[in-house]
Amino acid sequence: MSHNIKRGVSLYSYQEEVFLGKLDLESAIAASASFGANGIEIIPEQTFDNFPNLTDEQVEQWFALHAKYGTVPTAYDMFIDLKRRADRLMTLEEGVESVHRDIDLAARLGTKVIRVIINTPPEVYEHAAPYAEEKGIKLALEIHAPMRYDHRWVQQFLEIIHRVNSPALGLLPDMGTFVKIFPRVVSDRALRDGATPKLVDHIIKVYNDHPTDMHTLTREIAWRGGNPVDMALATTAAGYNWVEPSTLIPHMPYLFHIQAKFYEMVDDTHEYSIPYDEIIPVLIDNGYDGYLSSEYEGNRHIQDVEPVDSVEQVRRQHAMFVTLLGEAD
Amino acid sequence: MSHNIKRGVSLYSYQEEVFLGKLDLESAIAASASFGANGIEIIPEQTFDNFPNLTDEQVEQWFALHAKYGTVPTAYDMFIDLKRRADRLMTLEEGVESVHRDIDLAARLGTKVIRVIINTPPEVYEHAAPYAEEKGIKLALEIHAPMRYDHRWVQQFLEIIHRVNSPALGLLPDMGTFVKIFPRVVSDRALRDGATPKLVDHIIKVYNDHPTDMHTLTREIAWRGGNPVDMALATTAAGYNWVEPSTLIPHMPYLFHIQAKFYEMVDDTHEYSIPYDEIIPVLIDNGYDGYLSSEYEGNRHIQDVEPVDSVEQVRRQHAMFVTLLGEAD
Amino acid sequence: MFDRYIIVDGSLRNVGDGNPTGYAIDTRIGYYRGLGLSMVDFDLEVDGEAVPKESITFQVHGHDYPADSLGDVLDDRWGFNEAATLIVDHPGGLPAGEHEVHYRQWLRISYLPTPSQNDDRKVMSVAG
Amino acid sequence: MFDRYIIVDGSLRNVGDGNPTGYAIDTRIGYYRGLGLSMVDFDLEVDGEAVPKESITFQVHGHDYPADSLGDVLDDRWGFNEAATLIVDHPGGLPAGEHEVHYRQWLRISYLPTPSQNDDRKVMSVAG
Ligand SMILES: [Mn+2]
Ligand SMILES: [Mn+2]
Repeated sequence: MSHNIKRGVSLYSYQEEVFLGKLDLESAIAASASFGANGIEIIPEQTFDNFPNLTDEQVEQWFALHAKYGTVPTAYDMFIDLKRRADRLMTLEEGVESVHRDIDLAARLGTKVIRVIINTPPEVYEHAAPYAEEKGIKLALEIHAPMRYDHRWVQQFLEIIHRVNSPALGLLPDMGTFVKIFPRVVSDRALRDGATPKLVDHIIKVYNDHPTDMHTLTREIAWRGGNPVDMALATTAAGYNWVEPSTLIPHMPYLFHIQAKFYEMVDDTHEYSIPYDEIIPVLIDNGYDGYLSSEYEGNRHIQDVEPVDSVEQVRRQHAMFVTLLGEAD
Repeated sequence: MSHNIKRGVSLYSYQEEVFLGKLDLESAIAASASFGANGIEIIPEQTFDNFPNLTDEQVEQWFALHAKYGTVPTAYDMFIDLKRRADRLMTLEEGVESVHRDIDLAARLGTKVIRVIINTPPEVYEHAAPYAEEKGIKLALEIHAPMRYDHRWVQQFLEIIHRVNSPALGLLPDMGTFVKIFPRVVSDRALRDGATPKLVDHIIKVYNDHPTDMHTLTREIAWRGGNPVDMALATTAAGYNWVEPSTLIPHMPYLFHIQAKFYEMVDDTHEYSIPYDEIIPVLIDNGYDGYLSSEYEGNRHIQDVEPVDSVEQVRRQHAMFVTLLGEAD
Repeated sequence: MFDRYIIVDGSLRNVGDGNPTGYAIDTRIGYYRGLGLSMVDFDLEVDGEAVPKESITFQVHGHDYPADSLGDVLDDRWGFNEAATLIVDHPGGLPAGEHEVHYRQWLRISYLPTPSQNDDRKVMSVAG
Repeated sequence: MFDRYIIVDGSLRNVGDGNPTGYAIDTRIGYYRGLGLSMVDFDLEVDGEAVPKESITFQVHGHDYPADSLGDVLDDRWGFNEAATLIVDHPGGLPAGEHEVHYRQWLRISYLPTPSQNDDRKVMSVAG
């Protein structure tokens, strides 16, 4: 079946090497281009230490790099610092102002989609729509685990999207909502940190059954004699989520971008916990035409035992995408 | 329909007045007898400061009080201090020894049922069975919210009960597994402690819908701008539970005793959150023939604004039981 | 569940005749049953200053225990109906007048994933 | 996510020529983006002793802030790629040799219910 799904990468994926000075913006873009991840998603607050005061030179350099490597800007990951002040939350006006700032910066950086972080107040999202529409920018709410598509919190945004019916309002699914198998890099790290092997096995088994009583798991692990590392792992498990990929179908008209979260590419064909071979056919069959933007999150779980090689991990994910998208045919 | 359900009370109900010196063992028993709560459940570690070294005089006085007021001992609430030592958990042997101690004391106190607290290791429960059987004591695992009857932790005990098939092994449902409506005394206390009214309303509404994603509620409340009191209330909500009363039916042959948990008797006919009018018919229709033993737990939620009147609360619950059990007919 | 009651109201007093050797308060267990002493821990502040554990004796039904070694006491319990006295070694005692006492208690309840915490704060007077 | 890297290894040194006025270390933000300074808090221990907040200056891209007033700084950020220097006022500096530095950082991340905590501990040498 023909499709128009494009491949890309979020610079989030390379955070370890960028932090350690092993990669800079140019080498990160160059590496991505080398395996065809041509759509570049950026976290301006990570890339630019002088955020939000980007200079014209920085913006010119950004476009120059895309010209040099044949890549294009895709999404802009925004944050909203509601707790900027210790004594009170941002007001609605301050929240809208923060999003307007991001819309302006997104326009300068040529990113057509803004990833709206999930803790954004729905009323801020709605009030920012007119300016986004005026600037030709799309505000895409990130659906992030453990929240499900039918969750009360997410429903508030869906109600706005359907009611306002603006071309600027839509969604950005993070594929972390499709963690079918507990990530092995996470449980292995817990074992190295002192978790109890039989309780780790139990947590994995419980998670993989996707029960409806995840709120009891930490208590259960305590009763089974769990130590603090075991209990922390149980709490972590309640932060992952699995729903059937078909859950995406009713939302297809509103999907502006996808963050292809992953924890461990075992080889060029297989992510350990997220079944992309079940997800991608749903995207193809239902006409998704945006990016699959790699979001590697394994680094923090392996950095204690091995040098993190984020580029290799992203390369493997793209090798898998090439196959699943039929680009090899 | 005829039945053989008996009424009683756990002395747990009177903890506030006993702590404050307003009730002692005799006045607590006398009050209970006055409204026909004739089966007395005891927490020896609450009633006897010299636990576990009860003197013969104390035991004689216990029976003398029952003779005087026409009451009978029912259940003995045991605890197992697995974390007695900071550096390690109790071993299996120590655990069994602890339960044997309780079996001996239960035999002295004439309580035929021991409430086995839910964090008891299943292997301890199983290993203690022969001695309990020898002494004519029943070990009844308390099924306590938020654990459900089909929960992995509870299933371990059901497997033992079915496999060992000893008359000493069974269950003790705490009616806190049937909290259909969020207890108002709990949310009102949170409001007095500084919770945000609209978030409290939201938590109540979510709880009353009995969703399958209770593990996300604290996070959701944080995103809605919750303060620490709001977040604590969200966490508390995940500790309550509702399942259909019919859930009890398959376990009926193993029900040795019931703790009739309650938070607030609004009047003589109605508990605010637990629908006894739905529960008691199930017990009658399926031949339950043990005690309904009041377990009042509202005290801690109202003690900041009004004097706690546990006796009146228990009296009202028994007025309701009289009606629902058809004793008034 | 008994936070508000764990400092016995009005119990603050100097101890030692004539020339006080310290002061004392009475405390209660903030749980609905007694507990073995090895599962009890606490700290005490008077007028905003932490009282060193080494200077406190925990006294219950006539037995004295150094407060910093309660964790080792496997053969005694603090009953539900018992007040335990904290006797602080503080030559001269407290000056007459009002003092704020802040008492926090941690109980290692096997049923719970983390220790149960109780917290009480009371202003009490020491006689002149 | 970057706990193990938030103290810049080998960065402990005395400051001030000849007669040191104190010492300094370089620190990094333990998060995957920069953050406004009002959302950053930390504490520092050297050789097991807490370093008073009042004696610390937080320096980032050439700007100096008293460490105990970071919470008020609404117009500056700590970048993802930036080291911030903690300059401790400590006349005479640290003695030559090895010192253990324990640095904890709390970041008030709006997305999370409670502050994100980072914790790093490194033994570093001060030249004689
Ligand atoms: Mn994401
Ligand atoms: Mn109970």
